[in-house]
Amino acid sequence: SKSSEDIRCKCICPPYRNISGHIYNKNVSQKDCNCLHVVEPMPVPGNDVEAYCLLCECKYEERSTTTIKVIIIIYLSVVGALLLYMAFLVLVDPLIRKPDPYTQPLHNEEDSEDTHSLATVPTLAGARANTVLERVEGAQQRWKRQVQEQRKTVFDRHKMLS
Amino acid sequence: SKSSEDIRCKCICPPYRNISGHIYNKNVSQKDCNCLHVVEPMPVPGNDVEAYCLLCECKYEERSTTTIKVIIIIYLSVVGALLLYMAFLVLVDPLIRKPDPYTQPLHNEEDSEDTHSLATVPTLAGARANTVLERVEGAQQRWKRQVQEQRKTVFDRHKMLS
Amino acid sequence: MDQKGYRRGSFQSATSDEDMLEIAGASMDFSMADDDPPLDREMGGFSSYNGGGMNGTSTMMDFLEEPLPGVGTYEDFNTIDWVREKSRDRDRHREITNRSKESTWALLHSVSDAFSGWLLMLLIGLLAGSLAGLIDISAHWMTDLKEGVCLAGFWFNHEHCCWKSNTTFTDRDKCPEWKSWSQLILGHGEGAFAYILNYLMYVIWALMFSLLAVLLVKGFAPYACGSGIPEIKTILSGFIIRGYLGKWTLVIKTITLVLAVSSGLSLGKEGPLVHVACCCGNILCHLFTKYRKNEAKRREVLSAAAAAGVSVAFGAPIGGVLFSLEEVSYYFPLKTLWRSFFAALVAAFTLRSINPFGNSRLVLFYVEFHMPWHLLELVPFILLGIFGGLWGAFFIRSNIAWCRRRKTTHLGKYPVLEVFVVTAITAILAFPNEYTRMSTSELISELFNDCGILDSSKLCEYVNDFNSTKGDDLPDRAAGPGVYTAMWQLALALIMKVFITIFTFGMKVPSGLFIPSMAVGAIAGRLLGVAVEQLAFYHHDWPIFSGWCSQGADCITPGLYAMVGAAACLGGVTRMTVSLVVIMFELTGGLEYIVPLMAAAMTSKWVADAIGREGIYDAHIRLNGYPFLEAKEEFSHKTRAMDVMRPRKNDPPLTVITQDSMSVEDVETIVSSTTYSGYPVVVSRTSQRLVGFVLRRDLIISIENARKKQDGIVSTSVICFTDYCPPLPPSSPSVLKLRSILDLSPFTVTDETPMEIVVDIFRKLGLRQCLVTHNGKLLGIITKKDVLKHIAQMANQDPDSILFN
Amino acid sequence: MDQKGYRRGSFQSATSDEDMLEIAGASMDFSMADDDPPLDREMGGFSSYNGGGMNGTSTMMDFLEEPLPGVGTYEDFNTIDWVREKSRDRDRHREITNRSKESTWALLHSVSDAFSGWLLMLLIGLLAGSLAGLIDISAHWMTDLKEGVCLAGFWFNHEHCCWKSNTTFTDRDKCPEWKSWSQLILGHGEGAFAYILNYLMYVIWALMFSLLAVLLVKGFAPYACGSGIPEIKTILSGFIIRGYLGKWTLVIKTITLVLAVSSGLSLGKEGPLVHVACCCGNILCHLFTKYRKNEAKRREVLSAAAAAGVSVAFGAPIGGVLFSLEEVSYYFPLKTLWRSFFAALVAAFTLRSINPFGNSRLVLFYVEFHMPWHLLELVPFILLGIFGGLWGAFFIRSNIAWCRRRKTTHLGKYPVLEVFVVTAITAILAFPNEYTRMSTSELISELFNDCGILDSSKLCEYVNDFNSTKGDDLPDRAAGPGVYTAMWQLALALIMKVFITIFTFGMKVPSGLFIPSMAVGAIAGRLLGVAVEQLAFYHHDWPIFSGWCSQGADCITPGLYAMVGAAACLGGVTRMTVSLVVIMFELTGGLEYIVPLMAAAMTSKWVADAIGREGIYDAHIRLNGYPFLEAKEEFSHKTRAMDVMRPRKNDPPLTVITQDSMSVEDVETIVSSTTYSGYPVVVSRTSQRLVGFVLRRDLIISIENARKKQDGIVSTSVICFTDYCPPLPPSSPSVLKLRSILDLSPFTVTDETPMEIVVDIFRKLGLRQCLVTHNGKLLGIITKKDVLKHIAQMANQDPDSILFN
Repeated sequence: SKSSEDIRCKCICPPYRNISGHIYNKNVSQKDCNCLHVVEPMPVPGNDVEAYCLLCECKYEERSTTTIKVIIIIYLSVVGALLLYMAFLVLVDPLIRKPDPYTQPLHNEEDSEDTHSLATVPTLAGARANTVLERVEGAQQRWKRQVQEQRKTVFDRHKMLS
Repeated sequence: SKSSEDIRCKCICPPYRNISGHIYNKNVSQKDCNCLHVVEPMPVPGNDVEAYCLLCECKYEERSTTTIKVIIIIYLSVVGALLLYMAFLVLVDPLIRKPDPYTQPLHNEEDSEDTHSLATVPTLAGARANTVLERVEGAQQRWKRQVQEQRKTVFDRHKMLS
Repeated sequence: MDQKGYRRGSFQSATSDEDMLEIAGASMDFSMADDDPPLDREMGGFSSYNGGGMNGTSTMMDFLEEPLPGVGTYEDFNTIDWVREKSRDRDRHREITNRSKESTWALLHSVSDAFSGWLLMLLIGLLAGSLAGLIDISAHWMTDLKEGVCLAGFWFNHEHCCWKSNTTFTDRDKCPEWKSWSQLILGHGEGAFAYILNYLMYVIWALMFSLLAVLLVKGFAPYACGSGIPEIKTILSGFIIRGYLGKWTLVIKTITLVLAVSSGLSLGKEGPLVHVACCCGNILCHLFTKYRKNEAKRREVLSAAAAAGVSVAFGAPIGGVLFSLEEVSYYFPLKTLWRSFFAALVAAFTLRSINPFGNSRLVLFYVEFHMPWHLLELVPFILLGIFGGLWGAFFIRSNIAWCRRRKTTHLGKYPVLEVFVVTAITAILAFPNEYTRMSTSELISELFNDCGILDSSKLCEYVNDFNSTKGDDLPDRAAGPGVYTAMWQLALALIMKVFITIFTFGMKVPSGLFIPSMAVGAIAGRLLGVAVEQLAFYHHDWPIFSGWCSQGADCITPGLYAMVGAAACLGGVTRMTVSLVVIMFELTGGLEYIVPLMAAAMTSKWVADAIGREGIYDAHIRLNGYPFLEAKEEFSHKTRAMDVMRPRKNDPPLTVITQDSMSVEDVETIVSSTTYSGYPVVVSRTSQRLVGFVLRRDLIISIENARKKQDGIVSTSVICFTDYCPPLPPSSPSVLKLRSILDLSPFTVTDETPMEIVVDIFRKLGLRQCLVTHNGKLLGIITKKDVLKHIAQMANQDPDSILFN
Repeated sequence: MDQKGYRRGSFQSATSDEDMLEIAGASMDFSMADDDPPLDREMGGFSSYNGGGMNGTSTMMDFLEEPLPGVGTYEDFNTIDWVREKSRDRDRHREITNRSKESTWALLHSVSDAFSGWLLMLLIGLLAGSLAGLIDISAHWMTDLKEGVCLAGFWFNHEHCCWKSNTTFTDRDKCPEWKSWSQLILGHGEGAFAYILNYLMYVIWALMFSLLAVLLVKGFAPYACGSGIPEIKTILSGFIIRGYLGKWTLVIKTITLVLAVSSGLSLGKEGPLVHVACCCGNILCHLFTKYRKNEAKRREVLSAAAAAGVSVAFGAPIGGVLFSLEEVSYYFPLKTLWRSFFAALVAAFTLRSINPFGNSRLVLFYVEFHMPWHLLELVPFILLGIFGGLWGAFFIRSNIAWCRRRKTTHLGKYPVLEVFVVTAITAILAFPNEYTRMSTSELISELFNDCGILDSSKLCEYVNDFNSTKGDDLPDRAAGPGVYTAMWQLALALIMKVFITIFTFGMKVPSGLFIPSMAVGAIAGRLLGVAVEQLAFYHHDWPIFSGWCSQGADCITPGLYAMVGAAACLGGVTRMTVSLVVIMFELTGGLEYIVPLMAAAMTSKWVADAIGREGIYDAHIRLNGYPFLEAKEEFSHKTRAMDVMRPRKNDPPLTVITQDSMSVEDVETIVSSTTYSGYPVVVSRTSQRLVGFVLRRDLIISIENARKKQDGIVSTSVICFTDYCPPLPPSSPSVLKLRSILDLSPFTVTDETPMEIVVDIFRKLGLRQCLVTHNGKLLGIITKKDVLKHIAQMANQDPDSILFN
C-alpha cells in the first residue's frame, strides 16, 4: 500500500510565457522525482523543456496513512473512554454508592505506589481484599481521593500552578 | 588586486567520450562560476553541452595574497629575531657581562607583573633605576631567571610537563 | 518492610502497573519473613515513599542495623536532602560492587544495574518521541477539524486529504475530498451565509475543545494544567510534589494538550511536552530499582527527560540538552549530559520515524535558507532584540499581575468559565483574520519562509518580473497589494496575540509559551523585514544601501528577520541564551545566522533584565512560593549566618535533644509541642556541644516502633544517642538506643560565615538545613526556607511568599 | 601598597606591557600617599601576586581594616581558595554597585565593569582567531617547504603557488611555478637521484624545524612544550603555575607549534591551540582590574578561552564550548557558558575572515556529504568503536609508561637528542609512503573524502563505468589497482602512526594528540570501509546485503567509516563524549551521522574504560602529581573523615594557636618549626573549641609588619584574635590584634562524616582545607592534598605521587 498511496512527487510549475502555472502530482519513487519524469504532458516544446523545468520545484514526500489512522483512532477512543468514565463518575456513581465516609484531608500520593497510606484504604485496613472488584474499588477510591486533593490544591486553595 | 589575483573559478571536467579530462581555471565572479561561463572553448557540440557540464564540477575560491604574504613575513621575522636574540644570549652576552651573582633559587614569576620580588632585581633594591637601559637590563635579568627556573622544573627535575 | 512487599503482592498488586512491578522487586525480600501486621498498620500512617530503598539495601546489610520502614523518606511538599540521597545511592552501588565478586548472578546484576540507566534513557526517548508524534498528528487533525472534514477518511487532515488530488496552481488549498463545514451543510462554500456558518462552526469547535480540555483537567488530573516548566524546575531542585509526574497527569496532559492546541488558543505545545517527557521519565523510573528508590537519581533521569522533551518539541537534540542544562536542571553531573544527549537523540529519531509532518522534519517551521546577510542589517536585528526584550518584560509583568489576581481574588473561582470566555474571545477575533485563523505553528512557518517564485501566500505577492529565469535566486521586488494587505493583517494579529497571550498563559489548560512568543516575534520581525526590504528596493541609491544592495540584488530576507524576531521574543520571555541560539541554529541548520541570532538574543536579554530580573518561569516560581534556590543569581548582600539563623534574638532558645539524658516522654513532648522537621542533638544543654541531627519523622517512627516491639520501653526510658550508653541502675527501665537514626555529620557553619557562602553551600550541596555554631557551641539553625526568605527579604520582596519547606 | 603602585610607575613601567597598564590602574591609588620604603623592601620578599586586589577595594573600604599587601595571595604551585576568591569578588562587586549610586562617574565605572567581561571575550576571540590563522597559514607553508619552493613568491605554499596556472587533468598537482628541491637544484625532478635528493631535503628540513622548535622551547619558554591540556585542567581547578600562561609561553608556543607541525612529526595543533588561547585569555585579563586581581574570575575567563581554542581548532563553536564544559573546566557557572559561546563564535568568525584554507572552512578536513547509511552498518561502526577503545587504552598505557621512563631515568636528560632522533626516524620512515609524507591533516581530509568521479587520488581509483552520466551519484564500484596499493600503504602508515605517536607525545615540543588519534582512526576506518564496500560489491547477493545494497547502488561510503573511526579513536584516547560527537557533527554539518558517531564513541569509551579508567589527560595529570580533584569520578569508599584527617592516631597533636593567650614569640616559634600553610585558632588548648583559621602567609606578613610599624610590639606581646582583647596589666607590652586576618568561617565537618561527602564538599566548593570536629571540639584538619592522597590510596595508587598542595 505504501507505494500506491503513501508517496508522492509534487512538482509546482509557475506561469511561464503563455502557459499558466500548474501543479503536478505523481506516484513515483524518490529517484524519479524530477521535472522530466513528473511533468506529463510537457507543455512546452523540446528546446524549452530545460528552462521550464528550472522554474519547477519538485518535492518528494512520504507518509504513512496507517500511522495517521491508528493514531487518530487511538486518540479519539481515549477521549471517548475518558468522557464515558467522567459521565459515569458524575451521573451513575453517586447513585449506586453510599455517601462518602472519608472526609479527612490527606496527601497526594498517586505518584508513589510504595505509599500504602492506610487512610486511603480504610475499608480494607488490616484485612485483605479478596475479589478483583474490591481491589479495583480500593484503587479507584484512592485515586479519587488524590484527584480531590489535587483539585483542592490547584483550584480551590490556589496553592500551586496559578 | 583582489579581482585579478585572489579569486578563481576552477572547473574540473572528467574524460567524456573521446575528450580527455581537463581543468579550467578562470577569473570570474562567484555569480558566473559555472561550467557554461568557464569552460572555453567548449569541447563538445551544442546538444552535448549539458551532459558534459553535468559531469564538470566548478568551485569558486577566494584568497588574500596580502594576508598570506604578511603572515609569512611576520612569522619569519619573529623566528629570525628569536634566533638572533638566542645567539646573542649564548654567544655575546657571557662576554660582556660579569659572572652571574644570583644563584638562589626563586619562583617563577613572569606571569605576575604585580610581583616585584626584590630578589629578582637585587642590584636595584632600594634604589630606583634611572636609565632606560638599566630598566631593560633589570627586566631581562628577571626574565632570564624565570626561564632558568622553568627550565629546572621541566628539564632537570622533571617535576612538570613530562 | 518485608511484609510490606508481601502485602503489596497479596492484595494491591492489581491496582496499577507499578504495583505489578513492585511485586517482582519485592519478591526477593520474602526470604526474611518478619511479618507484623500491627506495624504494617502503623506504618501506613506515614507516607513511606522510598522506604523500600532502605529495604533493598538492608537485606544485604547488617540485619541489626536494618532501618525501619518510613525512616529516610519525605513528605509531600517537602525538599529532599541531596546529600543523604546521594550517599544512599553510593551505599547501594558499593553493595552491588562488593557482591558482584561473589557470584555470577550478582555480577550480572551489577552489570545490568550499570546499564539500566542507558536502557531507561532509551525507553524514555522512545516513549517521549511516540507521544510527541501522537500529539503532533492529532493536533494537526483537530485544528483542521474546525474548518472542515475529509470525506476520503475522517482521520485525514486537510493536507493529507488533498495528498493525491490534482490541485490547480491558483487554488492549491482546495481539493474535492476536503469539505468545509458550509460545503457539507449547505452544499456550497461561497457567500456570506457560508462564511457565517464556517465562522460559527469554528467558534463552536474551539469552545468544545477547550471546554473538554478544562473539564478533563479538572476532573482527572488538576496537575496537568499550565506549562509545567516552573514546577519541573522546582522538582528538579529537590522539591517533592506527589502525583505531579504521575500516570494520570501524563495521560490527561497528552490528551488535553491536543485539545488546547487545536482550540486555537494562543498557546503552544513545547512547554507541556517537557512536562509530558518528564512524566514518561518518572513513570519509567519505576521499572528500575536504582531509580525508583532514590530521589536524587530520579532527578538525574528527569533532567534527561526534559532534554528529550525539548528535543522533540523543536527537533533540536543538542538544543534540548543545553536547555535542560541551562534552564531546567539543578544538579547536572556530566554523566547526565551524555545520557541526556542519548535520550534526546532517541526521542528525535523516534519522532522522525513517525514523520508527523510528512516532510521528514520534526517541526512545522523548520527552514533551510542560506541567503547571506550584511553587517549593516545588525541594526534592525538589534532593534528586534530591543523589541523582544521589551515585550518579554511587559509580558512577564502583566502575566504575573493577572495570575496574581487570579490567585488571590474571586476570579480564580471560575476556571471553566475563564477558559470559556478566553476561548470565545480568541476564536471570535481570530477567524476573520487569516493569520490568526491558521494554527500558530503554521503562521510561524509561513513567516519564516523566504518567498520563492512559487509561493502562493499573500505575503509573497510581489510585483514579479518574469523575464529573469534564474530560478530560486529572486531579486528584491516591489511589494504587491497582497503584501500590503498581509502587513495590515499581521499588525492586527500582532496586537491580538500580544494581549490574548497574557490572559491565556496560566489558564487551567496545558499551555506552553514558546509558540506564542515566537509568533509575536516572528510577526514583528517579518513586518520590519518587509519594511527594510521595500526601503532598500525604493531607495537603493541611499548611501547606506549602496554597495551591498544595488538594484536587482537579493539582499534582504524578510524570513530571516522573522526568525531573529522570534528568537528575540523567546529570549525576552524565557531569558534563555545559549540553548535558544542552539535551538534556532538546529532549526535552520546554518551556522551563518548565529551572529544575528546572538545579537538579538543578547540585546533582548539585556533589555529585559534591565526592566525585570526574572524570566517567566522564575517569576511563576516566586508567585507560587516554591522553594527554589536560583543557581544562576549570585547572592550579594553582606549579611551573616547569625542574621538569618533561628532562633532570632528575642526568640526562645533552640529546641535541642540531649544525647543521653532525656526520656522518651521528654522527647515526645518536644516533638508534639513543636513542628520542626528535625532537632539537633547536643552533649548537654549547658555545653551545647553538637553531636548530630535527628529528623522528626525518623524520631517519631522509631519511638513508636520501639514502644510496640521492644520490651521495656516505657515513657520514662532514657533515649540514648551515644555509642555506649551510660550504665543505669537496674531498677530503671531499659534504654532506647537511637544512634542509628542520628545523622552524625550535620553540616555546620560558624555564625560569622557570610550568607553568600551559606547560600552557595545550600545551592551546591543541596542541603535542607545547616546548623550554626559559635566557638564550637551550637547557636541556631538555618533551613532552606530561612535562606529563601532571607533572599526574598534582601530583594525587597515579601518573605512570606515562600510557602513550602 | 600605594607606594608599590608608585614605585611601579617610577622605575619598572617600561619593562613590559602589563606594567604599563599597571600604572594606569594604580594611578588612582596615589591619593593616599603612605610611602614607606622599608616596607616595600620587606614586602618584596613575598610574592605579592594579587595583593593589588585587596588594594583596589581597600581604598573604598575602611581605612583601618585595610589589609596588608601580600595578605590573601598565593605562592607558586599552590591551590587557590575558591570560596575566598569568590567572596572577594562579591565584595568588590558590592562596592562598585553601592558607589554607582553616588556619582555618574561611578555609575559609568559600574557599567563598564559589568561589560568588561564581554569586551574581554571579544578580545580573546579576536586574538585567538588571528593566532590560529597565523598558525594555519604558516604551518601549511612550511610543510610544503619541505618538498619545494614557489618561484612566484616564496610565501606561497604549493596550492597557492598553482592558484592561477592551468594544470592538466592527470597531473593536477604540478605547475610550472612550483619547484621541488630536485628541480631547483638539479634542474629536473625525475629519476632516482632526484628522488634521493628530495628525500634528503625532506629529512633535513624536518630535522631543522624540530631542532629549532626544541631549542626555542628550551631557550625561551620551557613551559611551552607538550599539549598543555593537562596543565590547563589543573590550573582551572585552582592550581597556580606562574608563567604557564604568560607572554613568552604564548609567543614561543605559537612559533614552535608551527615548526613542530611542519616538521612532519606525528602531532597535531589542536591541544596546543587550547593552550595558546588560554595564554591569550590570561594576558588579556591584565587589561581589566576585575579579572587581573581575582584568581577565580580569571579562571572563568580561561574556561571561555579554552572553548575559543577548540572552536578555532575544529571550526566548531558549540563543540568547543561543550569541550570546555566537559573536559577542561572545573568551575563552570552558566554565565560562563554564554560568554564562552560568544568567545568561541568570535574566534571562529575571525578565523573564517582570515580564510586560511581558501575555501571558507575553518579546518582542512571539513566534509559535507549526505549519503544515507543502513542500520546494518552499525556492526562495522561498533567494530571501529572497539578498535578505537583498544587503541586508546593501549596508547595511554604505553605513552604513560614511556613518559614515566623519561621522567625517572636518564632518558629525560637529553630532550634535544630525543627530538632529533624521533624526528629523524619519523622523516625517514615517512617519505617513502605518500600517505605519511603528506601532512596529517591532509591525510585525514583525503580519508574523510568520499570518492567522486573527479578525484585523482589513488584511493579513488575504482574501475569506472562511464556509461552512467548521473553526475555525483556513483554506484559502488570494483576497486582498481590504485585502491589496493593505497590499502597497503595505508596499512603501513597505520602501523607507523600507532607506534611513533607513543614516543612523540610528551616530547619537549608543542604536541597535540587529536590529529594523530584521528589519523589512526581514519586510516583504520577507511580500510574497513573499503573492505566492506568491496565485500558488498562482490557479494551483493548475500542475504545480509540484499535489500539495501543491490548491484549498482551506492550503499557504502568509506569516507563515513573513516570519520567514525576517527571519532572512535579520539574518544578512546580522550574519553570525550558529547563534545566529541558535537565536534564531529559540526565538522560534517549533518545530523544524520550522529547515530553512527555516537555508537562508535560510546563503544570506544566503554571498551577503553574497561581497560583503564583514565583518559590521557587525567593519566598525565596523575603522572605529574598535580593536585587535581576529578569532578567526574565518584568517590565510593566507605571511609570517614577521621581516617583521613591529620594528625593520625600516633602523631603529635594538631598545632593550634589560641585566641588570646599566645605571645608573638610563641607564634613565631610555631610558624618556624612547622611548614603547615595555616593554623586553626581555638579558644584554649584545653577546650579545643574552634574560633577560626589563620593562614601562615598572612600571619608572617602581619607579625613582621606589626613589628616594624606598630609601637610596642615586642616578642612578649600577646597576640589576640578576639574582638575585645582582655585587659592586661599596664606593665605588659601592648597587644597585637590580628582579628582582621582571622578567617572566622572555616569549613568544618564532624569526624564521622563519610569521605564521599567530604570529597564532594572539596570538589564543589573548591576548598583548600577543612577542619574536623567531634562534639564541637577540634580534632584535626583535612587538606586538599590529604584528600587526593586518600583517593590515590583507595585506588591502590601511590599516594606519594601527589606532589603539590
